[in-house]
Amino acid sequence: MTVKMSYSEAINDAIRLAMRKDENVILIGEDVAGGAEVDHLQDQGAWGGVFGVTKGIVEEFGRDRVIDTPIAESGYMGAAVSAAVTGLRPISELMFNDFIGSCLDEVMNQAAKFHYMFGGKAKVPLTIRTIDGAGFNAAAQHSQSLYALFTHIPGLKVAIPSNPYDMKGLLLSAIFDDDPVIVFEDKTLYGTKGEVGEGFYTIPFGKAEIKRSGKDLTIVGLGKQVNTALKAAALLEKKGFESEVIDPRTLSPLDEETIINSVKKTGRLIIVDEAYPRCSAATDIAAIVGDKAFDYLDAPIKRVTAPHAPVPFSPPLEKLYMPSPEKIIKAFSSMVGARVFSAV
Amino acid sequence: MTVKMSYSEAINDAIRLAMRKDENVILIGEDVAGGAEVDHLQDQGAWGGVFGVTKGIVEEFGRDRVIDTPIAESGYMGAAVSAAVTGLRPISELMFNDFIGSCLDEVMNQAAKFHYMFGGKAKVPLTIRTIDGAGFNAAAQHSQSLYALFTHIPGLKVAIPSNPYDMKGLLLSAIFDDDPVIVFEDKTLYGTKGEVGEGFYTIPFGKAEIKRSGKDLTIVGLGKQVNTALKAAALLEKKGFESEVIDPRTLSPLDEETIINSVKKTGRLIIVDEAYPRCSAATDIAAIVGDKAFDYLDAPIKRVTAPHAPVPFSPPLEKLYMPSPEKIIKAFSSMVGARVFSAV
Amino acid sequence: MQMETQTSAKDMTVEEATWIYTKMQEIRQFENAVHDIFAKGEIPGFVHLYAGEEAVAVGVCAHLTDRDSITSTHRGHGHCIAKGCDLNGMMAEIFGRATGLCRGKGGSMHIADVSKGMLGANGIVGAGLPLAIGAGLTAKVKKTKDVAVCFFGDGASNHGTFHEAVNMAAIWKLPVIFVCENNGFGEASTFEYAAAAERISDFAHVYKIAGDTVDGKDLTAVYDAAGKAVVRARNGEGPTIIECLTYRDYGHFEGDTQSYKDKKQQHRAVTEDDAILRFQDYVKKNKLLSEKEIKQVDERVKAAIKEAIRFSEESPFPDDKEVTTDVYVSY
Amino acid sequence: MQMETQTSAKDMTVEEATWIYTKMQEIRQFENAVHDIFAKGEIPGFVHLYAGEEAVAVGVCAHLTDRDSITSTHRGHGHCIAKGCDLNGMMAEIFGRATGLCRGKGGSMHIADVSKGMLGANGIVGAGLPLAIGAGLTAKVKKTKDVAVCFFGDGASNHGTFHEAVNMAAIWKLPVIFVCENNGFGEASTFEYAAAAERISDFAHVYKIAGDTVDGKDLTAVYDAAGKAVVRARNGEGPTIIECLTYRDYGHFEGDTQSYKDKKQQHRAVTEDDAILRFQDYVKKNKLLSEKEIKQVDERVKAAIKEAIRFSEESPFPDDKEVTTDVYVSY
Ligand SMILES: Cc1ncc(C[n+]2csc(CCOP(=O)(O)OP(=O)(O)O)c2C)c(N)n1
Ligand SMILES: Cc1ncc(C[n+]2csc(CCOP(=O)(O)OP(=O)(O)O)c2C)c(N)n1
Ligand SMILES: [Mg+2]
Ligand SMILES: [Mg+2]
Repeated sequence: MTVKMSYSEAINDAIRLAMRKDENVILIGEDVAGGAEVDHLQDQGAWGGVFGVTKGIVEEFGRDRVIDTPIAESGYMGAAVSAAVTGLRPISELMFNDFIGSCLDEVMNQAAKFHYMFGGKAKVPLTIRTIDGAGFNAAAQHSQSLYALFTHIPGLKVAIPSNPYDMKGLLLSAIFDDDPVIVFEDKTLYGTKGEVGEGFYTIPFGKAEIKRSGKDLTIVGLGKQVNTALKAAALLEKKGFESEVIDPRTLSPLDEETIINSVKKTGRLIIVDEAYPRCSAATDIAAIVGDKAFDYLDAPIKRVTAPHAPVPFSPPLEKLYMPSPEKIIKAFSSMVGARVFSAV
Repeated sequence: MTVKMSYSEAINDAIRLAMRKDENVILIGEDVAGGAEVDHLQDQGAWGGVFGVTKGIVEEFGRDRVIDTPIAESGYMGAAVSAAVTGLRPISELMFNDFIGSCLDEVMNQAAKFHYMFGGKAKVPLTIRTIDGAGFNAAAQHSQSLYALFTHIPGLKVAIPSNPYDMKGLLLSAIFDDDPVIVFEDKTLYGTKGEVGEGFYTIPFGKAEIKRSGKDLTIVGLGKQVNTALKAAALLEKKGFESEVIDPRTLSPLDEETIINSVKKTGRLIIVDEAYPRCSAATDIAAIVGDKAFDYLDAPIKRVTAPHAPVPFSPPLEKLYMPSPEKIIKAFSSMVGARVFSAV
Repeated sequence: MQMETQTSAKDMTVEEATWIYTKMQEIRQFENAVHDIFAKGEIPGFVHLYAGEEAVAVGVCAHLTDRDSITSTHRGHGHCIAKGCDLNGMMAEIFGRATGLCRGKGGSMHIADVSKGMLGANGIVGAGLPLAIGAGLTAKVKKTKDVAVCFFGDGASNHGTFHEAVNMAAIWKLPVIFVCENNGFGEASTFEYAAAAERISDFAHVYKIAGDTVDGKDLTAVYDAAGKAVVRARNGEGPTIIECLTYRDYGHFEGDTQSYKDKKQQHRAVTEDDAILRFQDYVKKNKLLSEKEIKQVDERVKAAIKEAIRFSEESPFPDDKEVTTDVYVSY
Repeated sequence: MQMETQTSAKDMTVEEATWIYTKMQEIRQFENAVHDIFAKGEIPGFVHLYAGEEAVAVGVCAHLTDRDSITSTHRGHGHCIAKGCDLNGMMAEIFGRATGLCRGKGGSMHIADVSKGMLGANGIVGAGLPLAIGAGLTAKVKKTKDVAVCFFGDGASNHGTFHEAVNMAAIWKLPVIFVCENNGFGEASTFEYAAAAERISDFAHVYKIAGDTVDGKDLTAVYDAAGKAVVRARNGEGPTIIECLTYRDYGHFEGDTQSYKDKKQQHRAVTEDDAILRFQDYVKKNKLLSEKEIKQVDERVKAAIKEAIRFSEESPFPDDKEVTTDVYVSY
């Protein structure tokens, strides 16, 4: 059974289910409830996060388990890390992923390394929820997509759900995973609706989803760029080319197999990633596939990404900054040769 | 004229030359002098950094320009950023690059973005010196090579000098560059000696150096891994294969041209990088070359890197963790086919 | 302000009072205008308005020249205006136009004008604190008499950067003034909930620097405290914390329902406690400005804001190539 | 310690005194041994020794059980021993052997034993402070009576995490005890230079929590302060800052020439001020242990350290495959 829900509602649903299932699950972050100790809001909360995603959760679970923090990312993120080590399953919200600058140590040097540094004797079942993504005119410090930084760090798992169904399943997997996981919520997707499974379900990490199949081209889209990929695929279809669109769903672990198998079939790969282009998830996938599927490639692997620049504020610039179906098609055209492409 | 100097002495020399040349150059960081306000050390300093690299500099330039800071990376790095904006040319030492967790915001969201966010109207002539590298048994939190994180961020420049000569020239370039630059000092190289130019000279960013030429294989080595690459090249030579070894010297900007031209000649590329393997500088170079030199590749591009794991403490494990000439040769053998390789 | 200022409001000149009142009105009317335009959907992105807190920015910046630096916050319009940023350029920036102070690339949260010593609004809470230290350090190293002012919120006082910065300013005796705009809230959390300290200025005592809490709705109180702090800073006597108790008239950001606000307090803030009304009383009582002169300023400002909007609406968006310019000075 | 402890040293039992003295000796002899072996080049990496500060770790941990947590620093051996970590496992870890507490993968700066509530030495200054908050939070959410202790240095008190953590503990009334080991130095910088505050415990006042500064070379002073703090924490009365004035007998790390130390102060620290000598006096004066019993402990510890070295030297290095195990629980 499925039910129609927004991306944002899917998150709310997942958190509630997890908190009902296991009393060790807590939610912690800045204004995840809001209005703490304000008389008429103490039980009901004020905001439920800046985008209202966690609204109502404090009503159900109370202030002991839904904890508003001071603006002190090192403080509460470090607290979440060791709360995880000592027996809780915290869901810690880093409001915008851009704020990782205030708490990278806790994530990179503490959460990610404890299990290894302590010889396997500590576990850090921590879930970090964070908002990423451009397209909202939120400018350079509130629009980044920094998942590459986290994918670089061994010890972390990284999920980039692109739709409500995946969001719920991946978030539930994250919460009940015994390793630290960071889940990226694209701010422009919150309102997106989709069919979501009822009740509790999980989606395993490291399993990509083939969103549509095709034999001429593989397009891997990261996060909301799956949608850009799908749009490009529809346009290419009109031109007579069949694209296989893959959503990796998690970057760490990465389902190399599904991508490579697809490339073995299509011989061509475009990766669509709105993050910065250098040392990115796009270069990562390109390097892996370029290595492991070398013999099957009919054309160079193309990356359609942001330029090597911060995210601009001005709406027309931000639009130019982002990947687009047109840019994907242009890349494809360069792969098959402009002549072949326009001939069809 | 050149003179024999260690990597560490080359740094000291560069800083002194810069400070003599421009009174706006200051050196700031934790114990960059040491012994502040201790009577007998006030003029002479105690340490000159944990590895003594900046020893004696306070003696020449005084405490006004050689500033020991509290253990407050956000604080002094942020200070260095705006000191740069308001008229100084600070050299800010982040003792170990692993400590970026305490001041990423200042580097990523402030220094890197001001010029862009402010429409080109602010400049940030900041140099960050930091120590990276494994091989010292310094364990997971003091052995990382995090240059990929910085290369990912637009607005930063990234230098990874592999020898005393480059260190001096790149550091001087960095100090007099009007953009924020981070210079990585591999801790295991401090004692390495080499010929260094006398007096003031700079090495331009984005210019790779071909350390040896060859026609069968291109090896790009990052930082001290240039040396591993050279060792592998020497072994391969005995087997009859000629390797071209390239030191990119800076990762941002990256001299794509020199690498691509080499690959066009050799048809084969191995990148040797001791950093983590995912979303790394190795994947970055592989993706770029795989795209732009696709037609010239005779074999998949191989990356010889650390495994996806934190740096282990135990010496034998750390040794296994690192790239080695043997691993490079194994990668090469897989590229030409084990049969071809052992036949020669 | 570029003219010589007084340390105490008692000695305020007509010229100064006019400047101060004008700046307060500019902020208020600018923010009201942005509020209205945002509601109509014509301004993109996140916007945080400064209305209600005018006395803080203006009371402090009255003592500064273009050589002095300020660091700011996500709620930066007021600081920009008080520090002398051009209204047209500011409004155009918020509209994302090529004529904006940052050529449209920064937006509301990143307005800056380094030539005026305004080192940028900042989207990162707490980030301005260390930045102020750097400006103070430059003044110290270059032996100028410039000062650096750091505006920050009550919420930011819980961020580690506050303490790192204050400690550094204290041990180095830097000419830095920490101006806390304690408006009672960090987003939807009250200061009382989020901070254990009773008063943020209490930390001054531990750091062995000067510090005080003043009525941030009272221009003269802020003016006096800042005046003293600036003199101390210029004389090499080190940093000061000034905690200004204030209130924001609008929500945390545009779109906030503000359910967490106490209705009575909100009402008082915009009526009897209002900084502009109180300063009007003050200048009238002290015969600095007449009712008529006040009205004239109001009208002048009204025209200026109208002009800023017109200017912005008619300005072009940035050229396409601007997406990738200004990433580096050279690359 | 696993036995019931007293809140005041006045009521200390023989059993307790024996445990305390043994732990202090274990730390001292362990560190002396590591110092010697390091000098011979048999220990790899960075090593920071705790000798001289024994009264702090032991005086505090005397009041804790395995259910209570501690967070530690780069100078963590003393905390580990006081919290009950196995000496063989510790030494083997420092030697990088498979039998080490972390199977050789952590080393000196990352010794941990979560089963004993020791959440790890830590290579990052200031990192332990927020971590202690998490352990306190777990206790609060799960409604146990466990407490969390955070050991941190005077240098770390200048890091933002100190303030973020103390503030959070204060507003949430967490069972967290902040134990500052003020040994006068952060590396080669003095506390007086790097920190503006006179006393780190002065911050307690502003955060409205309990706080005190004690003679950290006096086991009984630390014991008493910690005893009270633990009772308060277990009773839900919130956090405490205990600043312990102490001294490290060795350099910042092994290899440090220590030019920044005052020779007289150093001499006094290892003679009349020495924590072990002073505790010996105390137990003798209070008839808790005789000279002979003291000697017996010394000998027992000597044998244990010798055994730890033998154990370590004879232990194998980790298996090659360990390079990539334990990165994840599952992947
Ligand atoms: C490091 C960081 N954490 C969180 C935020 C999100 N945020 C933006 S404004 C704000 C509240 C700031 O409160 P305060 O400092 O009191 O300033 P005010 O909004 O009241 O002017 C928060 C939490 C941020 N921008 N940066
Ligand atoms: C974030 C960070 N900054 C700097 C360092 C380098 N460092 C290691 S120990 C130390 C001094 C710590 O001083 P203190 O907190 O007083 O502890 P002590 O060494 O005196 O025990 C420094 C600066 C570090 N490990 N982590
Ligand atoms: Mg506020
Ligand atoms: Mg210390």
